[in-house]
Amino acid sequence: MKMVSAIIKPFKLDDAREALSDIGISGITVTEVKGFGRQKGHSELYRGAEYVVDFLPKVKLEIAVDDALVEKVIESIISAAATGKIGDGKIFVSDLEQVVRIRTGETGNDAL
Amino acid sequence: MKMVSAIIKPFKLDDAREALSDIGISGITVTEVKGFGRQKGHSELYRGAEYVVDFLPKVKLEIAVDDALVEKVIESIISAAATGKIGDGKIFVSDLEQVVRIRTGETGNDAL
Amino acid sequence: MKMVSAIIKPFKLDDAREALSDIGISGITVTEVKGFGRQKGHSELYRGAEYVVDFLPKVKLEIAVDDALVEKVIESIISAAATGKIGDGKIFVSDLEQVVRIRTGETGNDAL
Amino acid sequence: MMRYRRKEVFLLVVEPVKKLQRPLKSLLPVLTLLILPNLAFAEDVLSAGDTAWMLTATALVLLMTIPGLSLFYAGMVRSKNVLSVMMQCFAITGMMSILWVVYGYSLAFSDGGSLNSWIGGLDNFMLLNITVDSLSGTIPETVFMTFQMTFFIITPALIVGAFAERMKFSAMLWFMAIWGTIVYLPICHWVWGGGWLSQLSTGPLDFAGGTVVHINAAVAGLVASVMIGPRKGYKKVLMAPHNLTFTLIGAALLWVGWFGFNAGSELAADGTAGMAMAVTQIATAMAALTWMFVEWLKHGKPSVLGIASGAVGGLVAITPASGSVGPTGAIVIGFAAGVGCYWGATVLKNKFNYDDSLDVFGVHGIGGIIGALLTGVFVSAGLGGVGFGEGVTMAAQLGAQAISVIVTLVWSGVLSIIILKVIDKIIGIRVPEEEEIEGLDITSHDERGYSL
Amino acid sequence: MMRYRRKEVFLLVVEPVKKLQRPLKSLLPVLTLLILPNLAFAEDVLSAGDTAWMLTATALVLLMTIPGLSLFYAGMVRSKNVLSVMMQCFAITGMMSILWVVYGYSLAFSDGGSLNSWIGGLDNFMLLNITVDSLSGTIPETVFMTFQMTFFIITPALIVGAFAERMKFSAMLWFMAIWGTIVYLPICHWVWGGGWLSQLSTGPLDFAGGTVVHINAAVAGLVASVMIGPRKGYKKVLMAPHNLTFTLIGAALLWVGWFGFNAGSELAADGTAGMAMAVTQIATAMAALTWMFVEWLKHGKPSVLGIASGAVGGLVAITPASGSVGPTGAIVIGFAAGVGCYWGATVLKNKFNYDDSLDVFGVHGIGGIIGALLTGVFVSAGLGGVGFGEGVTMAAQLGAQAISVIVTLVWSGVLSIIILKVIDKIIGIRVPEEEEIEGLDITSHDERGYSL
Amino acid sequence: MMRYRRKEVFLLVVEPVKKLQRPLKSLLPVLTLLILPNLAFAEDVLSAGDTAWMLTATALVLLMTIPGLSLFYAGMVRSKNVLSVMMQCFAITGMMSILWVVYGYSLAFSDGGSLNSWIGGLDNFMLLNITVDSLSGTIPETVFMTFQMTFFIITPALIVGAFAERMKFSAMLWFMAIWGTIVYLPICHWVWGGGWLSQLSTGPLDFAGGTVVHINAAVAGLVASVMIGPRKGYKKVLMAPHNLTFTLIGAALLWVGWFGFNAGSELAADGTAGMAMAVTQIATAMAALTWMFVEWLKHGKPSVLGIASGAVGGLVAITPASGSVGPTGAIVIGFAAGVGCYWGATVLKNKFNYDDSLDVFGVHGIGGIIGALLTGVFVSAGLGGVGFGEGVTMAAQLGAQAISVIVTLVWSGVLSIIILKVIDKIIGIRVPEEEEIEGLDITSHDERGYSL
Ligand SMILES: Nc1ncnc2c1ncn2[C@@H]1O[C@H](COP(=O)(O)OP(=O)(O)O)[C@@H](O)[C@H]1O
Ligand SMILES: Nc1ncnc2c1ncn2[C@@H]1O[C@H](COP(=O)(O)OP(=O)(O)O)[C@@H](O)[C@H]1O
Ligand SMILES: Nc1ncnc2c1ncn2[C@@H]1O[C@H](COP(=O)(O)OP(=O)(O)O)[C@@H](O)[C@H]1O
Repeated sequence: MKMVSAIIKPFKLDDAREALSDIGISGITVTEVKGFGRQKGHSELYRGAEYVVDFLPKVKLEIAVDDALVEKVIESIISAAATGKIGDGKIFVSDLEQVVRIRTGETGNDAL
Repeated sequence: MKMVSAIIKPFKLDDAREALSDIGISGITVTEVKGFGRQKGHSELYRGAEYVVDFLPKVKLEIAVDDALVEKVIESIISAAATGKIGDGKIFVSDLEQVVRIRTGETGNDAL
Repeated sequence: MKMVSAIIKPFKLDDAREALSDIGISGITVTEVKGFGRQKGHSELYRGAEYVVDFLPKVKLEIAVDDALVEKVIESIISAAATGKIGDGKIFVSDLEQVVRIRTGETGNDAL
Repeated sequence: MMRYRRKEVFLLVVEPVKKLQRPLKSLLPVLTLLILPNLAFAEDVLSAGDTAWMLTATALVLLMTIPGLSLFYAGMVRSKNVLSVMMQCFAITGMMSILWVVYGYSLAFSDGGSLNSWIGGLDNFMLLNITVDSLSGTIPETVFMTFQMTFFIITPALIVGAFAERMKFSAMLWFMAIWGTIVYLPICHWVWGGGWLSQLSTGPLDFAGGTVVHINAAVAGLVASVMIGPRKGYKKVLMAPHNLTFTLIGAALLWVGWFGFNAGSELAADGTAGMAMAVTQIATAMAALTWMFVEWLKHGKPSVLGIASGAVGGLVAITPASGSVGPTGAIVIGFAAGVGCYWGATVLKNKFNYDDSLDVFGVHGIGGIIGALLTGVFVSAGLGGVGFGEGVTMAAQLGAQAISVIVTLVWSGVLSIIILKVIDKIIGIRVPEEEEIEGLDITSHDERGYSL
Repeated sequence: MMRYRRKEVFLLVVEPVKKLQRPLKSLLPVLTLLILPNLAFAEDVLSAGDTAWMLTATALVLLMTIPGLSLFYAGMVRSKNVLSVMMQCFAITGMMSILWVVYGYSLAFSDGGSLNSWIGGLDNFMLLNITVDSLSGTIPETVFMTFQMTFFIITPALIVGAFAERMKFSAMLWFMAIWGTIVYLPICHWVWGGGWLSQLSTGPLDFAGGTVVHINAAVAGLVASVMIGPRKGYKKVLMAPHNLTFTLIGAALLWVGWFGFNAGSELAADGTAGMAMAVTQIATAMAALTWMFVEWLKHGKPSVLGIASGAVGGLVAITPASGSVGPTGAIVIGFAAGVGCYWGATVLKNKFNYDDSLDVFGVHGIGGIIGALLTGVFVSAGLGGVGFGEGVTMAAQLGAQAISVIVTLVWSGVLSIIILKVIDKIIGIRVPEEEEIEGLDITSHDERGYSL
Repeated sequence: MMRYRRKEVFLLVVEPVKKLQRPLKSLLPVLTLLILPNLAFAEDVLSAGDTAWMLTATALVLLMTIPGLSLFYAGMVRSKNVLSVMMQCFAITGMMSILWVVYGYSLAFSDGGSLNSWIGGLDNFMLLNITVDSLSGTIPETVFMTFQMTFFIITPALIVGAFAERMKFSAMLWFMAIWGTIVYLPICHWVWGGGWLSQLSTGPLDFAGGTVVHINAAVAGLVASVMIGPRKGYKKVLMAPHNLTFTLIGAALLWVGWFGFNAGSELAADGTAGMAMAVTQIATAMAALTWMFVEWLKHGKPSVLGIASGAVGGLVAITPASGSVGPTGAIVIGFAAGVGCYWGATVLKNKFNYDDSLDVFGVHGIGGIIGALLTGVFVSAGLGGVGFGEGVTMAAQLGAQAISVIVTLVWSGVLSIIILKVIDKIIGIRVPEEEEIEGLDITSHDERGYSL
């Protein structure tokens, strides 16, 4: 099994989730994160003091999937979350050795 | 070493932490996350507009442990966090290549 | 490629980011987390009821890097984030199988 | 309410006698002879009691806009736009105050000479001729002027809710300045400043501003929300209120401040002010409960947003009625407002599919119309009100109420369309799509609401 | 405070003279002869000054409940229940207002005929017989009625804190409606409406509602918290206030609004009102500081929750005393309240192990009892108060105070138990466990407090 | 404003006549002969109307500090320090109230005998000799005393903003207690209590406290911010306001409450109070707009923090002028304050590089100085003001204004340095570095602001 982590723009979350549903993914864990990258942040101005805020709000999706599904998941995330503008984000894939469903104790693909 | 990540229900956090203490785990990193899964969300109603909110608040525990401890950690999380109701969450295990304690520079098991 | 995750003290975030910039790292994803560890939490007092709050605010940095850079990244995080006091945090390194840039579909080191 | 500053000799004679009656009621038979020769030349006399109340009432109406309305609205938008609505309310407060000083008060309340049926004059341009000693009835004219100013502030501020989360800040300022000038000032003059509506044989009753303030603002809001178009993602993405604690506190402050609005419109601390406060409390309570129970019945749960909206609906509906009706009228008006505004915000809007973000029309428009019409019913002495004017029937009064409603709807509606069209041509009324997505706080004001 | 509407001829004669004295004090020797014949037949005369103050005071007391108390309480619960407590305060405001109009005012303040020692009558059912011109003393009866209504609102709202985070919303409404009717209205009538407590040879002093409002609510809260049982996880999981900024702002608004509560209870803008405001300020300041320093001494740090709680305790304790004591009394009462309420909220509760979520009994019960008793001491002229009644000793007065405390404790305590038992039988008083865990905002109201 | 309690026979005679004029204006010619013999022996007479207003004004000024200023400041600090500033404001409210009762009022307003040019006496120590019936002009002395108390509260509370996020709580309390005693009380006595400044041949005009309150606090704040040193990370790390919604609501409550501050300083509900309210509204609106537009021009976007700061700057600047100038003066003063305070907060501070965390000097200092000086100009009858005193030229008046400004700057500045030095020696004025990093909420008060 693999863990696919995607950092995307917050307002694309709904689209991404729908796209993943469409390919049969029902489990996702979402985290609000801040991203530093090529995309420039905004500046905030408080009584003449200008702060360049270079972190940007992003969301991270984590999806544990069977190896066979990784490519489909990546594609569907890209199709949903890409705007073509800088800052669209990244997808990271890493190996998962074990998955357990807490409720039942099931493991492996059954637990997804 | 392994990284054990567990997504559990927020009100089980204290129980889980205690259970982990009991087996000698002293370091945990906790993140507030939102989960999509089989468990259905609630609906919110604002001036006649009903929104089905299908993300649910969850917490993610990340515990870096020596390989030998992985099973015990999984068991103790299950025992603490399982309610038997849908949405209890998952445990993910992946490999950790390296751990460093920032304060001392110690690495590997010493750093845990 | 590797994923370097560092749990550090929040007020060290700026220093760490600058240190990473200095060695050419431009992409970082930051998450606010709570840490349990050796460092003791504070106590809060509400109408005579004292709560020992043993989670502490920390930030997690995630940096995907080429294998060759891992050591430099670890060093620069240590140099920026270490205060020598308990609770400085940990660095975890794990393997990344794949990285994709959503905007362009580039993969691997090109995507970083 | 008689807001027209009394200038005729007749009133000058009658007024002091009326006021004198209070401390001197029982002295009158004895003293009348002594007093009368003097009174014939007397000016209005200041009442410290009335002045005390009107100073307070003015502060209370300001409390309605900032912080009340700001919080009420701020809580309902998404967190990325929270500052933008508060900023709009605050900037409107500043701008309308200055316009009022420069020409607003004069055009609304000074004598317009031959044009007086339509608009006031420029005698009080820059508040000229208003001194520390000027009186308006029994209170200093400065107090009357400032009290009325707070109405000129809150009316445009109400409109903000209709186009929240997408209007350009500069366009908003231009719109409010122009709308205030060519829509509000004339209507205010017609109803309270001695203009044509107040001179009809059966004059419409609008004690504290059901038409001038609420219907007026609501139509402008409706027009603006339609012309600007719905928010991006409307009906597709979650646009839940980001902070209902603010909305409830805002509603609470509106409720408290509204005592100044309604009971203050009597311009005196007397029995009518007392009854105005009582019926305001009653109608508001009733409307809040009604919305709550209707929602509970229809959706299974009572909600904070519902009860707060109901309260505001009740406040709106009792506004025109507050000097004319009694407790029974207040209960019925509150009930009707609860049902009506609920319908306005949940059914009507969905049927016509406009995006009146915070239901300005659903609450202030529907509530205002219900209140204006029912005033014509419950003013009846038989129903506990103060009674119709000499020789006026309920039908005639209802007709007058309907006229004032329709006039306001048309005048405000048509002119709002024109103003917005012009502004849109020249500078555009809507922010670019990316700015709407990122949120107006950062893009229009370089600030964020919260960094908790 | 004399809240009983004066109807006897004697008073009708005296009152106008008293009021006339103000503007005419120095005229009196000269004019008395001229005036007296008229006065013999005179009715009460409206004072614009008194009316101005009472309109304001009414607004201030409403400010205490919404937004004040709502914020104070809202900040102390966990974030998943923030809306539920605010909703409860708001719904109570609506419901009690209507009950007051329908029968509350009448049962509390109208003449109960042969039953008058126990309860008022139905002359003012639906506010019948109250017109724009009705007076109560020197103010419109509508104002008196609305002012008293705000007391009928805040008293049940105070109870909410005791069972916060676990009571069923519907059961809460039923409880408040019944409790208000069979507990509050009689006690209010006994103390302020001419009932038996006010007719004792040595009547208990309760200027602004130490017993009627605070002890009354506190006992009901204590009973409810015990009968409903502790919150799930009580004393095991962290139940820290989720937003102390709200709690402090709520306390601040309570403080400001309490001027209307206490100084308004004089029903006039005079020296007694002035002194009531002064001692309110003094006692509150003293109690806030005292709690702060006690906590600092005992726990090493002064806290926001502590100083805010102390302030509220001081406000409670000075309430019954505010028309009777002087600055010295206020300082001592404030000090005693600071210490006493601290003990009530931190020691007493833990000893008996009930879960009075927001310390309604610890603050309002203990504070109310301290205030009621010390009023009997510091009313003494020797201690700066206005002095005991003709022939009354301190012991006698203390006895009267104790009687009123005990009567309230017993009456409210026993009836609260019965009411809750009945409601629990019929619809249940507590939400199901899963709803409590998920939080009442979502489960009872389908809403979330914040989406920041 | 004449705050000095009138005790001379002359005033005792004149005052009642003036007040009597209101209800009896037209009776006077007839009645004068009858009245005069009595008046010669008359005392002050209570006016219910004036009292009603002053009770309200007192509540409004308390509203300024808690919750107004607390929220205004709280929103501007970082979230880890939000409780600490609110706690400071609240604790100051408690402490200054008690000090005022014990000796403050007496030293400021009672007769100091041979020392009266410098300081009052101890006749009212512990409020001795103030009873329910004591009058101060036409209002109860208790009301005058409490009204003045709220000024003694807000002045030190303003200082808090200058050293926010780093001062030790205990040191803060000591500083405020001593500063209030040796800095505020004398200046207050000099200006309002009959001291030397008020006895100059051309007395400085300070209607509501531009020098006594604002400049005074601002200098102390400036001194404190310099002596304590900048916050750790100042100008390097992001110190953005953590909750601008609070700041805006705080500014709104300050605005509303300031009506009590300025119009209340007339101590009566009359034409001057009315004009004071009007010019307050006008200057504030103008200053808010001015800051907004200046920022818009210079930085491309108008901001919430900017408009709120501008409003407060306008409120400060109109304070000394509010009883003397007319609408034109208000507009100019508002404009000057908008520009000046903007410059103070954004340019001046950066030039001298001190860390006045929340710009107490930039807003209250600069605004106060602008207001004090321009009062000397716009009091001119030709410019719409009430006119200069008999034989006073604009130059002379400006001189007097300058003197009062300089005296305040020097007195407050020098003494603040000394007080802080002493406290620093004995207990230290700054928290340890780790506590500053972790935040004062947890480290000084064992609490957290939010757990959302
Ligand atoms: N090397 C990296 N490691 C971890 N996260 C990264 C890395 N590079 C980028 N990111 C994340 O991806 C987001 C988008 O990256 P950015 O460089 O701004 O644009 P793009 O994805 O178009 O290349 C960043 O805000 C950050 O959260
Ligand atoms: N494939 C997955 N990848 C990542 N997280 C998942 C996945 N499936 C479930 N989760 C997480 O686990 C939580 C619980 O899953 P759910 O399907 O609701 O119930 P259960 O754990 O009982 O099967 C979800 O809310 C989500 O956060
Ligand atoms: N085994 C672990 N797994 C995951 N996170 C850990 C682990 N041990 C420590 N941490 C994280 O590192 C932080 C610092 O650890 P702590 O033991 O307090 O101090 P130190 O880093 O100096 O050893 C913790 O707050 C926690 O977030």
